[in-house]
Amino acid sequence: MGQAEVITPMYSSKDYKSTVKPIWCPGCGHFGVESSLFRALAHLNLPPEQVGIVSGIGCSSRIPAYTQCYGFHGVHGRALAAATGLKLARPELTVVVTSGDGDAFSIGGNHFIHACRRNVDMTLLVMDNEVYGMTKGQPSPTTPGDWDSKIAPGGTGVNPFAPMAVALAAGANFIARGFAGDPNGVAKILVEAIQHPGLSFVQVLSPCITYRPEEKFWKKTVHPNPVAPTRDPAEAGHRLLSDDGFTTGVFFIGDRPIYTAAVGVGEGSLDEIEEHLAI
Amino acid sequence: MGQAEVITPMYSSKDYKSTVKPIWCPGCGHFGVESSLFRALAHLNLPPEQVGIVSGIGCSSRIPAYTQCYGFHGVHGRALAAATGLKLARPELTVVVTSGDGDAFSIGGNHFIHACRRNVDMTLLVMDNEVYGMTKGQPSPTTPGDWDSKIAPGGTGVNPFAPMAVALAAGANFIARGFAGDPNGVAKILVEAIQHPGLSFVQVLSPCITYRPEEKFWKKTVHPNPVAPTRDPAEAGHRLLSDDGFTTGVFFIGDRPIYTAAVGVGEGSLDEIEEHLAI
Amino acid sequence: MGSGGAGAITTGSLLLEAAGRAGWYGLLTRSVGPQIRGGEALAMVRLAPTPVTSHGDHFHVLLALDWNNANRFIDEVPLTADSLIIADSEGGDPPPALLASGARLVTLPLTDMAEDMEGVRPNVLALGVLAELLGVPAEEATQAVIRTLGGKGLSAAHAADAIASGGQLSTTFPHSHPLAPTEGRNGDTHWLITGNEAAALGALRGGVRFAAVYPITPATDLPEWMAPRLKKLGGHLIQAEDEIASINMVLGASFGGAPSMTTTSGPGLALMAETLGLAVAAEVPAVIINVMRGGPSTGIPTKSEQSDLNIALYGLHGDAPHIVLGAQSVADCLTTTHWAVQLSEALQCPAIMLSDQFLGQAKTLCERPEPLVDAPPRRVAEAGNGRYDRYAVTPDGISPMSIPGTPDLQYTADGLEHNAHGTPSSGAADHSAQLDKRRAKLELFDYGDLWAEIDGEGETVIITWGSTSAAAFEAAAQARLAGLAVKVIAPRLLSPVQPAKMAQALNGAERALIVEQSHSAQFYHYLRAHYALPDAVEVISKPGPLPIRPGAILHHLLNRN
Amino acid sequence: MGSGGAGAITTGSLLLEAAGRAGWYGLLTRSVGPQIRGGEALAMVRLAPTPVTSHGDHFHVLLALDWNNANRFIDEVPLTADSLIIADSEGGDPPPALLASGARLVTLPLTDMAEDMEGVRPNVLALGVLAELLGVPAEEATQAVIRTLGGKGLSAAHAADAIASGGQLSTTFPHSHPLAPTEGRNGDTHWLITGNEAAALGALRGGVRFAAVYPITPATDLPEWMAPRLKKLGGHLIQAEDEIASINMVLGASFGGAPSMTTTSGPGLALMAETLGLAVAAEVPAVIINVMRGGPSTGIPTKSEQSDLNIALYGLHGDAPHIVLGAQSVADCLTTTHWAVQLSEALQCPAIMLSDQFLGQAKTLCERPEPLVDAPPRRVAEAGNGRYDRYAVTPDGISPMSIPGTPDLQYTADGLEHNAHGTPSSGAADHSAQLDKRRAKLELFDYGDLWAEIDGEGETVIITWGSTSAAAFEAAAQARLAGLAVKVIAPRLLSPVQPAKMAQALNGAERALIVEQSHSAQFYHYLRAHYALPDAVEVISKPGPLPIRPGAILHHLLNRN
Ligand SMILES: Cc1ncc(C[n+]2csc(CCOP(=O)(O)OP(=O)(O)O)c2C)c(N)n1
Ligand SMILES: Cc1ncc(C[n+]2csc(CCOP(=O)(O)OP(=O)(O)O)c2C)c(N)n1
Ligand code: SF4
Ligand code: SF4
Ligand SMILES: [Mg+2]
Ligand SMILES: [Mg+2]
Repeated sequence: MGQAEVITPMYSSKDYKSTVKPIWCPGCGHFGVESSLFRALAHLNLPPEQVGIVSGIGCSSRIPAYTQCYGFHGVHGRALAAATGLKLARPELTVVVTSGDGDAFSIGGNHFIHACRRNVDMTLLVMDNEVYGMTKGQPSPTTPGDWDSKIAPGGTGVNPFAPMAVALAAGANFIARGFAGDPNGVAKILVEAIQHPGLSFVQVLSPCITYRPEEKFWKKTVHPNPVAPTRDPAEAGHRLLSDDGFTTGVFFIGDRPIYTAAVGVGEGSLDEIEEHLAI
Repeated sequence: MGQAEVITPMYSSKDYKSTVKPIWCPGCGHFGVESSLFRALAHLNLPPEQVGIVSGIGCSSRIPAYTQCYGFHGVHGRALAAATGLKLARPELTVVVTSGDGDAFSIGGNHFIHACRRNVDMTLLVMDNEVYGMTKGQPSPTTPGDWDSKIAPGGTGVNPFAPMAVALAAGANFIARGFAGDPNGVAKILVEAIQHPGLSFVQVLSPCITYRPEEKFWKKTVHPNPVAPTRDPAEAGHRLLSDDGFTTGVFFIGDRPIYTAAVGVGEGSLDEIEEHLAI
Repeated sequence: MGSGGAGAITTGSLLLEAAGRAGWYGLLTRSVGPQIRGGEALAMVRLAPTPVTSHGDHFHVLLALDWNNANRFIDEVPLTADSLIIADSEGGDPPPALLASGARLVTLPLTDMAEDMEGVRPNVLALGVLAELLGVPAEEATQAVIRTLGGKGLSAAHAADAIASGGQLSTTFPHSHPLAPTEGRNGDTHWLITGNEAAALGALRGGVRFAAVYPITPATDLPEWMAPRLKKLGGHLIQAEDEIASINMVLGASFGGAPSMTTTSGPGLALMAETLGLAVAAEVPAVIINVMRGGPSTGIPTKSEQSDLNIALYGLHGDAPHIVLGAQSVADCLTTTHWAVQLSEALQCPAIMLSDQFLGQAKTLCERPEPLVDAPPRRVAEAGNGRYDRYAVTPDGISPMSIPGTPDLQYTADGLEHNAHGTPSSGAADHSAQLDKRRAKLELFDYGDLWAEIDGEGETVIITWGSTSAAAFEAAAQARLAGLAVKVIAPRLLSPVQPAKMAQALNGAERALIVEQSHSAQFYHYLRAHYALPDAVEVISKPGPLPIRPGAILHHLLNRN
Repeated sequence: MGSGGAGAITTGSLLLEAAGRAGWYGLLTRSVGPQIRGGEALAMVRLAPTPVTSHGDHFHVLLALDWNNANRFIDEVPLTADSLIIADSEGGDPPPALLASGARLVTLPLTDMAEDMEGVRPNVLALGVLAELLGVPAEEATQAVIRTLGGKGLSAAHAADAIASGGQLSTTFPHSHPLAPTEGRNGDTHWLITGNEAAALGALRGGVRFAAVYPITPATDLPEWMAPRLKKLGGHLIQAEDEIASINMVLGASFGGAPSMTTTSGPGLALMAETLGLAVAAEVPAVIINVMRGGPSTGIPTKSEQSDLNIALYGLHGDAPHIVLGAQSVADCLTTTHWAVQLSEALQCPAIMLSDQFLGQAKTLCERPEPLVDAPPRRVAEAGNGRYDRYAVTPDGISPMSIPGTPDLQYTADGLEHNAHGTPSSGAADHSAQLDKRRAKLELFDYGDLWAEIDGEGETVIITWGSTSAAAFEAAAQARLAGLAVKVIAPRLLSPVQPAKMAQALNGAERALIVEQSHSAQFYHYLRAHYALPDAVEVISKPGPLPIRPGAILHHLLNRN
């Protein structure tokens, strides 16, 4: 964990905060997540200019501009792909993807499973409010099937899926869940996630108080993982597929092979390549 | 299983075969899979015109035109989405999606996990040859990370993922694996898959003898599932995440909620709707 | 206008409804910030005794519940020296730029008064002020308040009191902005509807029974309105995992025989482009309603612009002729969408119907649009004997389509180039034949008079499209009063092009003024590419979000430069 | 030609290589069926003492290893009465349509003879026949065979024997098709390369060090060639899960500071459209090589067409100005891609480089293309103090870009409309300012002479682009011999448009002939939309897969209708 090394803290949370005012509704869970991220970065003592925050589109995905890091606010659902390019081109940067349940699991689902599979060293932080906040209240892949909404009156009838189980099956190397109402807990998990090699997936339950006001009561529903994280995918699979979705903590810490191929200096030259074309 | 009911067979395999000559290489595993599909349909005594075969693009995805069923040969990776529309619009049809490991798991990965989650009553048959055949030999999500190819010299270094585990985590309701070299076994699994309600996922190991000639030896590698299929996702998760990828048989038979909302006759009228607009 | 939550939009809606009940026509558009909640909001209302499709050059009355962030809206609310500004005396100071117009400012103690009235918020009092000012009967205003806010703790008696007190307030200052009198309304056919609702209804009228969508501003309220209604009609709306899924679901359902559609906005349309090509090649009907917003990229989601024209026309790879339509008013969203379904089904071709944030989210008081004459449905293949050629080359280019379930007519819909039967073919002759066929069916079809709205006569012609048309019609009318004969041509059918019809419409034209809301003059270049225009061509082409107003067009017409 | 596996393509390649070694220039294109293996195949070779960029109007010699499925290729192999057909006597009967040309047929016992020679297949004998016939030294043919087939069980001695025996065979019949003599080659600069390889090399020369791709015919061999070479140079090529991922990876890497690119073909380009808009709005450089194939939809993956022009130009939603280039020959794929990287980096804008199946998969013997002059690299922001405005409006529209890692210059690249700093804004003024800036940087840049290849003078002007240009240049040369002065303008820079340069190039032109390989005349309409063309405009616009040949253009030029 982050406390193993003793370092002189050079940065505090506020060094990661920009002057742009969030457009979030007062009381939105995303405020808490943002502050956890800042705490984690400060704890890790990372210079803001060495951190790349990459996102898609959604209330949650607005985070990059609210930070003093390098930010990439791309298109809806594709943050993981952009982050992969960034990390491969600039392996020395710390890359964090900030996303929402719609952005990461719905339109971004393909990049989600393939980023887990590829296992590039970066952290995916999904602020899961089980709803599309930014487009004003439609069901996401994690929304309960009986949640009534305008677009799906009476509910979609579709079972929500378990993102952590999907991430595990797809190949993620670190899997954890936090709750926005516990910023210290989330910060701690994020420190561990960022430090762990490979693709770390952190799902943070982050209430949307506007379209899912009932989520205010999540603070009563969440409960800590009673058992220690496992390194065995099969065991983790068993646990995550029987989980209720409200357990917080670290579930899986893997040592799966990491995609390291990176842009650097090669030992060949263009002239050599061209010479081979002459006949 | 298919033998529970005694029916007078009206159709034989050849009733499902069109006159279009496959473009496949002699010896391709897909020939066997095609014949298994025809056997299964004949066994189920389904009138060819009541069957919709939907595919994307790839050698495997060429199947629709080789059948006497209604076929939809769409764009690369999107067959499951098209099939979802077809099944919802025409619930009485039997809908089978025929796909490849590239089509279903790479570009089509998002529809794969969401079709599993949504659980519409149809069957996904993936001819997995652990390679892109049609584009002449690039690695797919199931290709071993050390397989040398032009586009990834020395291998991708990426762990292949386990499609059955992903399907389970995402919500599929029936999960099985077959081997193209055992057409009867595959036919039997397909009969069961088509009959089981919800999204049935059948992965068939189907050698690409042109770009992965070593797959000819799969017939020595495959081995049957020693234990009976389970109905418990957690147990199935444990098993699938410790599987070697060459076990054949049925792994999971679920009773997850099925997406049934379908196009039919409603009890309202357009006039009623219009009346509400008058002020 | 006012801060989010102050009730500006509600006030505007109530006023619109009250006026509508009393027989006026009207239009309400809104401007909001990017915030989900708590941002600022502006409702713009225009009322008249005849149908209203656009805003004018300036507003007569501006009501401010407060002045927080009012600066953001200044450009959207042009005032003149004749205008009246009514502000809550607790609302802070008006931005100097607004007063520079010379408009008269009246401050009223709305907040103070509301404090003493149970369940009454200042915006209800404001509604009373406005109703009295404009001549909208207090009774209708009261009823509107009761219907909308009754459930929220406001009693009927208090509502009536509040409206009356507001009315009283307006006697405390001189004013002269009554509406022109109305002849009253026909209760059955006087509708209150938004453009997105109208488009949804047009689709239902056209027979759409399956929709697959992915939410995106400013299109989302269309499927939200449609979902329960489609259900009532025995149809189904599904929220897909992304736009690529939604358009593919649409094709699957349509292949299955159900008229089907999706809705989206620019970024989503871009994602659908590949599959739209499949619809063209495999000849599968599909309707795509694209509610345009500011671009490029994720752009300005909450604001209007006409800049998705290029992608709608040209955004498919290969030679992929298809149908593109543009709706011209809130009510026309209904007609144009209905027509889109008819054309798509008849021509077995995807039809993109372009609306925009302005139309889609505007609320209008209009006459119930008449349904279109029923069109011949999709040409369906009858069970026959012998080989069924799905893509047979026919004289009109349309080949009968077999519906799954029909015996003996099985075929495979294929996006690979194919022969007449449908079998993939890479031969030059098959490619040519099918390209010719797919073009011919669109070219040979008779689109009748719906292809364009044409108004007036004159050697000066305005050519415009979509939501900009209303301002052009109004400018032309004003130009005529000023002695300049102006004709307006506003094509509803953008693709396929109609050279013969346009040539006829342009007959005698000497000067053309192209008007559109895009930065790169997309419509102008499209016209140039495909039509013979008069020698003198001028262009008004501005990006969103500010609308192009009639006065700007009139000014251009009269001040030839 | 011959069945798949008979070795037709190999024969062609060996002939090309042998001729190249002896100093000739040449071009080899291939035509194959959709089968992965076992289909039929045709290699078309043109050789000359000067550089060759297109095929002629007909072929002088046709060699058939067998006649199976030869019917499919008839349209692609025009012959005349002067042509010679050489066929294996075991290969069956030639299609009557071929003989109708009047060409002379000679059958040779290739299969019979090969049976007696160890490790020798009939196609090696055929190569011997062709070498002798054309005057290509037997020694070079033998060497080519040894290099290519040596590993496959053919000894050097047997190879030499086979070539000699083939040569012998050609003395058994009269013939007269020797190549015009060559002056020999310069060993260092005489290259054998395909268009896809050339494009990859152009990217490497331009500094590309990161590529993310998804396989698609006919682009795949480009990244396949590039991957190991990129690795050597310290770069990396990654195969993404789909095209949307690949273009987003490219933007991420480019945002990180690495010149980056992707490759695709029509269907993949369609999928990238949304993210290309992001590259425009967020001003991130990116190069997209699109190797066109027959469309629409999945179309004809193995055949050539110029029909992705529209989507490349207009396929982005909103007003999204960007760079589009077209390569004109196999060798020009190198130059144009190199330039694409330079422009994209300099202008912080995505550049789409259009190639096609014809160019991409053709193999050419050419002079090593000279590298372009080094261009100024991406304008990078220097660490400074005070507020860093990533999207500052500058005189030339280009604002310095900060590279992650640089202290004090952090910013967020944003696809939402933004102010100069980069903060999202929905204000009209910010929108206008940024739209103006993004257009201005492309308009104000000086593209120099590379914008177009211009050849000849005359009142008759051919305007063409891409792979069709070579046929146009050849037709113009022939027209000049026939006494008609013809100028050819072939823009390499398709977007942004260059009205001043084009006007100058068209100065004095009275008649324009537009030549392109698309069904709907995409290039013609684009020219019409943006340029002032002469009054008399004619169009040759044909879909693929058959190439437009010089003779067809010449015929049109001389027989004005
Ligand atoms: C291609 C595309 N499709 C749709 C949208 C509209 N859109 C914006 S945000 C969003 C969903 C956001 O949900 P989530 O990721 O859960 O974030 P939240 O707002 O809940 O934090 C959607 C559908 C878009 N911007 N682009
Ligand atoms: C949008 C798009 N991208 C890429 C392609 C090229 N492509 C065709 S098939 C294929 C892969 C097929 O692999 P798989 O699904 O495993 O089928 P197989 O040929 O191995 O049976 C690819 C990448 C395409 N047709 N369309
Ligand atoms: S809508 Fe929901 S998710 Fe979005 S800012 Fe408001 S509370 Fe947060
Ligand atoms: S390339 Fe492979 S998958 Fe394709 S037909 Fe040949 S053997 Fe089968
Ligand atoms: Mg959410
Ligand atoms: Mg495969």
